[in-house]
Amino acid sequence: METDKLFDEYYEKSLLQGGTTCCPGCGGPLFWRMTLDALGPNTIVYGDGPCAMCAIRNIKLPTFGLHFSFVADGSTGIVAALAAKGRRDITVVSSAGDGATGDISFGKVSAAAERNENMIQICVDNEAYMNTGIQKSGLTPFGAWTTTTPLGKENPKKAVPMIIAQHKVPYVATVSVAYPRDLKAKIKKAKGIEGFKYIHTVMPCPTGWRFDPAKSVEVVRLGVETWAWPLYEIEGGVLKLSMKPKPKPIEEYLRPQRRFRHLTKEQIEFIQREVDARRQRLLENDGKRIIL
Amino acid sequence: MEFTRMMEGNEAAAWGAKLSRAEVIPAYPITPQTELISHIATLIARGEMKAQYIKVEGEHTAMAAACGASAAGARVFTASASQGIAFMEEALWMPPGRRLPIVMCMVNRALAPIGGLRPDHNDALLQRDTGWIQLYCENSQEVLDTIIMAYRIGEDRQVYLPVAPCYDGYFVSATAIPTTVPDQGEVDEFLPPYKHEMYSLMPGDYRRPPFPLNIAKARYEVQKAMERAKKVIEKVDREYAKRFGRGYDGLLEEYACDGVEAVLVTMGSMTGTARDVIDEMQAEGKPIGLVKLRGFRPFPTEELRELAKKYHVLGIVDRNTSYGSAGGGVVAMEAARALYPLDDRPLLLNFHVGLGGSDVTMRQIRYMADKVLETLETGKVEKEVEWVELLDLGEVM
Amino acid sequence: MIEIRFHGMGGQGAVMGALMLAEAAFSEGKYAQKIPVYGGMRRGGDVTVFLRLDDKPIRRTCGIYEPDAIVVLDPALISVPAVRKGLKKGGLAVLNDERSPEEVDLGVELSKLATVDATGISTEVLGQRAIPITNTTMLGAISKATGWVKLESLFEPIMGMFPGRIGELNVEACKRGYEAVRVREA
Amino acid sequence: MSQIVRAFRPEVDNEKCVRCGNCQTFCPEGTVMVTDEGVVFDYRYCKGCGVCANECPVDAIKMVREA
Repeated sequence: METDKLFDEYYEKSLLQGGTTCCPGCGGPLFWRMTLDALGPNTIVYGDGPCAMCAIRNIKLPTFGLHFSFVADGSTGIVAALAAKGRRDITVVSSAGDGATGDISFGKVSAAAERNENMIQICVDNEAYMNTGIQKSGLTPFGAWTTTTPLGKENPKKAVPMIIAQHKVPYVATVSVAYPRDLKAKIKKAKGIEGFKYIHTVMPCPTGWRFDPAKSVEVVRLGVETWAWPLYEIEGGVLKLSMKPKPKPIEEYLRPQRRFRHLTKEQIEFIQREVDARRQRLLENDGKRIIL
Repeated sequence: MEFTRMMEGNEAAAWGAKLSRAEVIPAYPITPQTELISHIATLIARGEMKAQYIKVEGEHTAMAAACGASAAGARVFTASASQGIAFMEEALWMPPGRRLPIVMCMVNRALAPIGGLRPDHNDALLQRDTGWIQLYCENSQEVLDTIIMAYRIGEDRQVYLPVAPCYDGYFVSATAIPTTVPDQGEVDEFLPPYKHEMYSLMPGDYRRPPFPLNIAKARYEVQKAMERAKKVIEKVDREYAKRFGRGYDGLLEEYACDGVEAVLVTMGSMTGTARDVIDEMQAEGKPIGLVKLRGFRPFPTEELRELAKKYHVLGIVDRNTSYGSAGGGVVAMEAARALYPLDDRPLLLNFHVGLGGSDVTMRQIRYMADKVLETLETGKVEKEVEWVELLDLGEVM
Repeated sequence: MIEIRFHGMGGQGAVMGALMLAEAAFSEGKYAQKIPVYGGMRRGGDVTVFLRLDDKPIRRTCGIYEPDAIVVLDPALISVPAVRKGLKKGGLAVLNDERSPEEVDLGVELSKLATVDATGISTEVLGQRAIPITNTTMLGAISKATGWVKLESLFEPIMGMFPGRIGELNVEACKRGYEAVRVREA
Repeated sequence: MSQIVRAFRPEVDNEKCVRCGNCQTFCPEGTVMVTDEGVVFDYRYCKGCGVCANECPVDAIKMVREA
């Protein structure tokens, strides 16, 4: 078939092989296609375990992974080996999900940041342990249903990008697959910086967030438009908001996701107040140094 | 140039890593391993050693970084002890499964809470099932020599497994004896640069072992590599002896065994003490010999079966415990399995001594040796497992 | 084989002292072995070090319970029973003690008992410290009292351990210990 | 690789299509391509998630039942 040939040629050139094992509508392969486009072929990808990494099996670049609790550590070794061999031309990307980054390997990410390891550490955040069947992580947002928080999570989401920024690393950024140009620009920028770069990406998960897969991109776009997922970068300690959309009500972001459907009016109002307050603080600090 | 001077086990290990030209060293400090990595840090700071020393935040990360670096083509060295090894446990399964020839010194120290800072072997023996080659060293010199050999063994394409030179904390790690440091050029000739035919993470030259579709087969590959390692260990030891004038008889050494019918079997630093006791006893006309178990993984099954043809009683000294086991320490149980298929089995005595890090004294060894001889005479095993330290045999620190 | 036990307080340099003595003996063609027995790396605790000297390689790697000799780096330890425990009849002791050897009784017949005011000498030469570093002074005293090693053989190990000016001062302390030691022979 | 199981498949009305490229940009699997002749899909790998249809600003893509 002519179309098949067309696509085969495309896959041949692409750094991501077609046909991933991810769920329909998963943001994982989308994120990796954009990211690898930005990074180019001289890249080693490290990571294993979390379900967004299903896509990693399709990455045609050198990949290496150990297991779920091994975040930013095997890549530390790869970085050291490259230094020992004098290979300064290769970018090392280290990737993990939200549970690995924020919970079990939080200390490891922190330590790699403190050592300022020369790599791009990526948190692929789908806000719960999805590969094991939707269990709460430290990065699950307030109110979200998971199988271990059947009444909704009681505590707020851990602010990992801000915590990593306080390590005085050269670059921290949040990205979303709904904004490919912004995403690619940030990845490219990170590639050009020496030291520890932290990229936090929202990863729409139709299965765990319980929405129609067709709305994958729409939902995370709404996340940005409602300020549930502000996009920013922190370069040299200075905060810069990537976009300042006119805020839509948070309900527009919550409504399509059935993980939030049990929320009461009061709870939604509470979330709205929290989001508003954070937006306010972000706007106040835009362009300012936020590292203590 | 080769030189000899007083050197502690930990410093000897640092020289071993330096002479082996280890390129990446991720390590986290723990007593009694700390002097090892501070010696390495000093060698690097002085410009005498060229390596990336990663000051990681824990042992789990140390081993993970070791895996990453090894897969990316660097020769890797690290070391840990006791709680550190236990903390690393999850990561320790990675190098054998991924076939990465990392070398890690296990500086034996008792595990908490019932143990001190000094050695017993439970920390390393805890890792007996992970697929690491384990070679137990008696003194500084053997530590240095074994590290160099370890890279040759682990990086042999017949093997591709990680190797752990194990040595007792304090009694080897901080004990200084005259130690010969071989010439770098000689070591370079003995140990060529690291090259892994299964692995390359370099873009453009990417290859790694395929994801195992048949898991049992992949595991059996590791088992076969372990079995092949026996021959490789012996071959490398012979070559080392030929070049450097010091050898260790591969997996096990028979000491003063001419004409004896009973032997003590020891592992680690207590072997040195046992040599003196055995000499004393032979001078008194008592026919007892000594077998030093150097290789615990792979276990020298065939070699032990050979010994069983010559010796009627084996007194196995276990500086470890396995609570609620079939009987005795880990080494005794391994030995029992190795000897079980024989028609004519020797009698097996098992002694627990030096647990939690206490000293193994001459008197204790003498006691055990006497028991072995007594059993040879009576032909009867009075006690299968004996906790020697519970007896009053004089002062023990 | 001579089996020697060093006793000191953490920070006085018992471990290093024993190692320097071992190095000196090794430089004279002897075999030596040093085994320290301490807990953590804390200062102020008591420290025991085992030192063996022999004409052939030393293999045993156990503690020394019946020493041929003891070396005590701090006067406060001399009266501690564990310090003299097991000391062999006809053995030898080198003590950091202001008293003359005639005034000291360790409760066992010794072939030689030597005393030197190592605290005084080290304070004079190296300056006053809460925990006086007495090891190098004791080494000088040991050399004179026992003849295990020549005084000159100690200088290189000392300079190796403490390069520069501090090394020179320690060599000075060592010489002073050599001169000041008083020996009582049986 | 297991076979793709899909209830709906995307189909395009190339008359309506404005060649904006959103479908290609946002297809999670990279199975949509905008060519000179219009939009084409790789049905071998398309999982039928419907993101392309959802992101189409002119409703040129419809999800239709698999035969």
